[in-house]
Amino acid sequence: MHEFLTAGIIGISLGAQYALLALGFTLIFGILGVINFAHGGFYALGGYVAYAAVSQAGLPFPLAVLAAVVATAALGALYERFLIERLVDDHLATMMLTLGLYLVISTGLLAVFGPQSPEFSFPVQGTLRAGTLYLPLENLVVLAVCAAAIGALWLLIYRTDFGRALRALADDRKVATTQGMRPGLLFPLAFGLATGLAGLTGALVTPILALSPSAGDPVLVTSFLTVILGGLGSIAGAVVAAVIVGFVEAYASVYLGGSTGALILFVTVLVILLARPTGLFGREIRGA
Amino acid sequence: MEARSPSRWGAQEWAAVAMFLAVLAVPWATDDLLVQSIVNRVLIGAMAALSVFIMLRMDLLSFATPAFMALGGYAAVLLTMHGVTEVLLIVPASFLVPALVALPLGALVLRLRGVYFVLVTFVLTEILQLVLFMTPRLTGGADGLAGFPAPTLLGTELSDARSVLALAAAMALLAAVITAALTAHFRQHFAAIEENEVLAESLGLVVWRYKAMGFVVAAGIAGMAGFSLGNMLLTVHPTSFGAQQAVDTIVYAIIGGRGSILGPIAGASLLVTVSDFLGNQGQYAQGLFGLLLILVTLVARGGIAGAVAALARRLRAPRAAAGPAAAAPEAARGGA
Amino acid sequence: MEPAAGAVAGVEELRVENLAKRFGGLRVLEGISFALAPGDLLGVIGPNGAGKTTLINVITGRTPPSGGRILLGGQDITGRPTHAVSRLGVVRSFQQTNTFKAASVRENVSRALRFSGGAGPQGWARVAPLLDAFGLAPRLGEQSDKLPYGLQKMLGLTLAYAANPKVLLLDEPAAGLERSERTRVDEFVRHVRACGCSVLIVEHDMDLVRRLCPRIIVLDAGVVLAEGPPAEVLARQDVIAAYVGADAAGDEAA
Amino acid sequence: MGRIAKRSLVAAVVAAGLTFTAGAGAQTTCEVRIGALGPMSGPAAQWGLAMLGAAELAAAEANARGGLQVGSQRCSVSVLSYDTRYTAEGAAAGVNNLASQGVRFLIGPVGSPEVTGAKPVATRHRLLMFANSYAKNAIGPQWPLVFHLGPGPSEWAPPIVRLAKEQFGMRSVAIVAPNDQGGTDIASVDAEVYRQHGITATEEYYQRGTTNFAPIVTRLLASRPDVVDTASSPPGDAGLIVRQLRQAGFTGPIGRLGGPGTEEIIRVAGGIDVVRNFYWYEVAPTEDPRVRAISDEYRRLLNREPPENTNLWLWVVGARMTLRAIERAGTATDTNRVAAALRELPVEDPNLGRGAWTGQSFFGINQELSLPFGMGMILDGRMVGVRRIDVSPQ
Repeated sequence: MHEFLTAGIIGISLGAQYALLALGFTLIFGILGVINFAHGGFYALGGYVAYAAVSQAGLPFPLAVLAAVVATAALGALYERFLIERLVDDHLATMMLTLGLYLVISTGLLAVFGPQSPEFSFPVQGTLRAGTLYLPLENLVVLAVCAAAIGALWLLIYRTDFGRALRALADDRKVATTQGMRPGLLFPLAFGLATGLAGLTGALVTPILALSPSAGDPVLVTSFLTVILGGLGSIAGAVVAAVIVGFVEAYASVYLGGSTGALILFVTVLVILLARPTGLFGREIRGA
Repeated sequence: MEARSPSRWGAQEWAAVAMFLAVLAVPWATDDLLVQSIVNRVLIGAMAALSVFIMLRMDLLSFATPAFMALGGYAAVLLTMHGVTEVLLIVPASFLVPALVALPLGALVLRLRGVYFVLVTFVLTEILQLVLFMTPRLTGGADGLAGFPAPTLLGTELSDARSVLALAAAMALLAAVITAALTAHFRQHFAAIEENEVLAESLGLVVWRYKAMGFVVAAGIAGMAGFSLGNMLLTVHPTSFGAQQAVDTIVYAIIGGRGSILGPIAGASLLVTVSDFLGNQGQYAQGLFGLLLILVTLVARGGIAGAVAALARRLRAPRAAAGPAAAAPEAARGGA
Repeated sequence: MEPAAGAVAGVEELRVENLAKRFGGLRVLEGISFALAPGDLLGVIGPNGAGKTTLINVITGRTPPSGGRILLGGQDITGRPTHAVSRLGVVRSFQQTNTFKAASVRENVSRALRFSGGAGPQGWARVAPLLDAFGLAPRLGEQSDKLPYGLQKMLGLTLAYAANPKVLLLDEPAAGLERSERTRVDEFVRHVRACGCSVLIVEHDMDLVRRLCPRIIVLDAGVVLAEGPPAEVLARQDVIAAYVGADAAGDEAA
Repeated sequence: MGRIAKRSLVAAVVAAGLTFTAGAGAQTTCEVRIGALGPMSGPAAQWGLAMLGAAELAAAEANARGGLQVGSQRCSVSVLSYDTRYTAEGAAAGVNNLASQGVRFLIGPVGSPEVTGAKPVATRHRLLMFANSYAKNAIGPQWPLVFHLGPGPSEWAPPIVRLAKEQFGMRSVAIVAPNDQGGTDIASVDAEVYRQHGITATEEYYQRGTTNFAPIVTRLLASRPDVVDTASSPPGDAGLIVRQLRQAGFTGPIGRLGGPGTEEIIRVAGGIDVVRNFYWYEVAPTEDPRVRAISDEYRRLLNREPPENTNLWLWVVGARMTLRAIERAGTATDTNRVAAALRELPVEDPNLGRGAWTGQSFFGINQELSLPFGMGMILDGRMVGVRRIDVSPQ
């Protein structure tokens, strides 16, 4: 019972992080039809920018996180505007552009910061305890920020003109464009928003976990799994799937062990995808 | 089945096969271990990239090449460990085992379009790693399999450096012949699927049949590459068949050029050699690959092979004679 | 594989019964029924998002229906894959991206003939008049996506016809064409009907619809709002209201 | 004594420098090339760079003495290196690459996959190889030219477990390691050694690339172990496991029978107070001034900072022994004779002291160069230090 509850708490913490990552990933696909292989790269970059801001520039942690968000969002928006934009309808080309960017980012981080994990710790320490149950405060903070970010994104997408425009572009670019929405402006913004989310997650989570130039590899895999499960392009799907992935990872790892847990996660996703080729929430409409 | 198509081998198919024929002579032409080592790795990289190339002919990007390489490699090595060392048996086995696995698998994953297919092939490679780790009795688990007997050709052991390279060249030649035969024979079908799958289907083309055929053959060729790798390293090891290798083979095919069978060969030749010469700066190879990938995607969609072909065409046809329509279609084919 | 032998004269070619399509909770088509006799021509109109393209997708097996049946010459073809439906004789054209981009005009046509099982001189002979009529005959060697848009569109229609259809489903054949080019659509439709083909045409250009179609159905929000001769139907108040009220961007991509 | 040695060394360096400026190769008629094969880039670069550093130091020492006496010739020693990128293919390619440049002796590689990839190719070219992997099949009778650098877990685990049991009196241990060769090969040996000491041991393997160990920690603690051992988990992972164990309320001692990296573990865990009670295998007696002197010698001879990794101290001995064996065998080409000479060499190093050839009982071949190593301990948040443990010949 104790393990069951503990695994549940861990599952929620994992799910919140995964949700934030998957949201950005799915947003890019939903709106631009682009698979962002560089998503993990932006996560690692966010971590390093925050780390550099704290250790080099001496910024307080919240400002460092902000700096990471701004930097990753700006890089994402510029990369979209000047490179991806030109080939946005060629899915193979955009995959190659983002895969190339990922290789460049991780090599760049390796060259600048070296291969070892730097000393980068979360400013809030301590653990809440209730009997044998526990919740590290840092996880609580991350959970709160993730929830707030997800909420804000939700409002942005469903309650603002910007969000309406993005959704219209996601639904049917041609119609939306004829109605005066400008992909040339909105696409970079959407891309930057998504990479900013990855940077935010990286800045928040890497001080709790580990920061290294290859920190983005597992992130990419998790994002893949989450959005496959949730249905590419579906915002609700990304959140629900992230929670499912978090819980499956937590429970499978606790009860079956690390390797088996990972295998179960992969196979679950594969089976769901084969049964429902568009994921749990994916629509049949977008053929992509 | 369709009536036999008039698709014949073009200059590129013949050139690819001729190149590998020429490589067959390398083991006897030089004793330089470095040259032999690089050539051997180029051959393996080219085979793997050919597998990616076949899928790209149908606009499918596959990250599953290492998974099929592993299937072929482990199958062949397990055969040698059980006393079957004849290459005339184990090379076909290294093709057939992954091909047979690809058949039912293809029925499942080929229903997925575009990006879903990409993501699933990525997941397949991850799953294979876990399966290897979890079957130590059969596959040696994390340790891989080593110390297996050398393959034999009609009783002669192929264990010295020269025969290892010759075997690699022979397998690469076979892979090139199979790839050329498949992609030339179904050139129109593959091109139609690549350019407009929905239209092809609505005109009556049984798209899944060609995709399945391509998938199965690509898996088989990857399997041969896997065995060739195992034979060079004298070990099959899970670290040889991970996501990193998937990225590398895709990079070879794309940078070399996905429009021609010469592309993956050119890409593997160049990039394997470059990473070798980077020596102790090996970490920068990935960054270089990334930059090249971006560059090729933006400015030279046909990759190296496409760029060379365009250049040759420009040199051959003097400016005056080149009508606007004469050169354009072929050149554009490289990218698209 | 040769297409099945032609249907008996006088029997309906295509019959759609109570067709329904839902995406999740979203109702896109509901209770659609109509029939096409050989050589018949039916226009389908409706505001964006009315489900017109979905209707074509469902009939050609691109998306499975949620309910109802599709019969071809009395044979149930519901849920068959697209290539099979095509080889049975139901072929469609597309609004956009309707050719093999990188291939020449000649290759495009030869692919259409080959994929539908009709490669050979007879196939070319059947298509040749259309290529001549649209001015494609002298441009056989050109890459199709380098053609002017209007010609690409006509090539797309020609490809659909090359696949030897009994029923042609045309998805907005005139969309994107200059007004002067639109008569080519008339020409195309006349030619294929003369060869005994039935045609279903989804179109926004009301002039074209009035000109060509003796009978139309109006789709609105997935249901048949009206059916009859164009002059009569287009004068109905509810039809006009549907068009005026449907300004908001719909999901025509469905 | 130390001062005299120092002074003579400086003199030797100056002399060597002069001869080099006077015209390199003027008095040396031949060159012995040794290869450093390991990950020179990427996350494992530290290891490869330490290999390279060790080879360079041994070569510089030999050159400072005026070169190696190989038969009748005086040979200079040079070092070539190759980046394996920590993969089997990279290592195999590296062996080919180095062999093609005339290298007959290899220091490295270090990781299990690399060794698996390098061994057969090195055997094919008959290179002598000093590998440092903890793989269960790192060396063996079928590879007579492959030697093992430093003791493996089968050598160092028993004394450490004995001492840890004396200190903490544990009855059960949970061992956690990644599910690849670098993890499983060490953790399973550790577990066996714990069991031989009457301690119940469970093994838990996680997927390499795991970023959050909270579920693994929950699973580890389900069996209520007295001690958790992080075995050969990479330092970053181990630090995070330590932190999350403490967050989960685990108060027992934590062990690390796997490898160095304690500083990084303390850093990632969040300080020595979090770590509290900790014991680990240290590759060398790091607090022994004579051992530390190797770094000073590196600075003096090569005029730059030595690689950080403490494995340098251990691997230098392997490189020195290889060169000594070449001199004794009187050949720099016949690796069989050099290997025979190496097997006969007593293990005695000016810096690390007396060691022994081991490996017969575990690997079936006595080619494991066992040197004194260390056991580090942190008690109640206080660094107790690294205690020297000597090895005995088999």
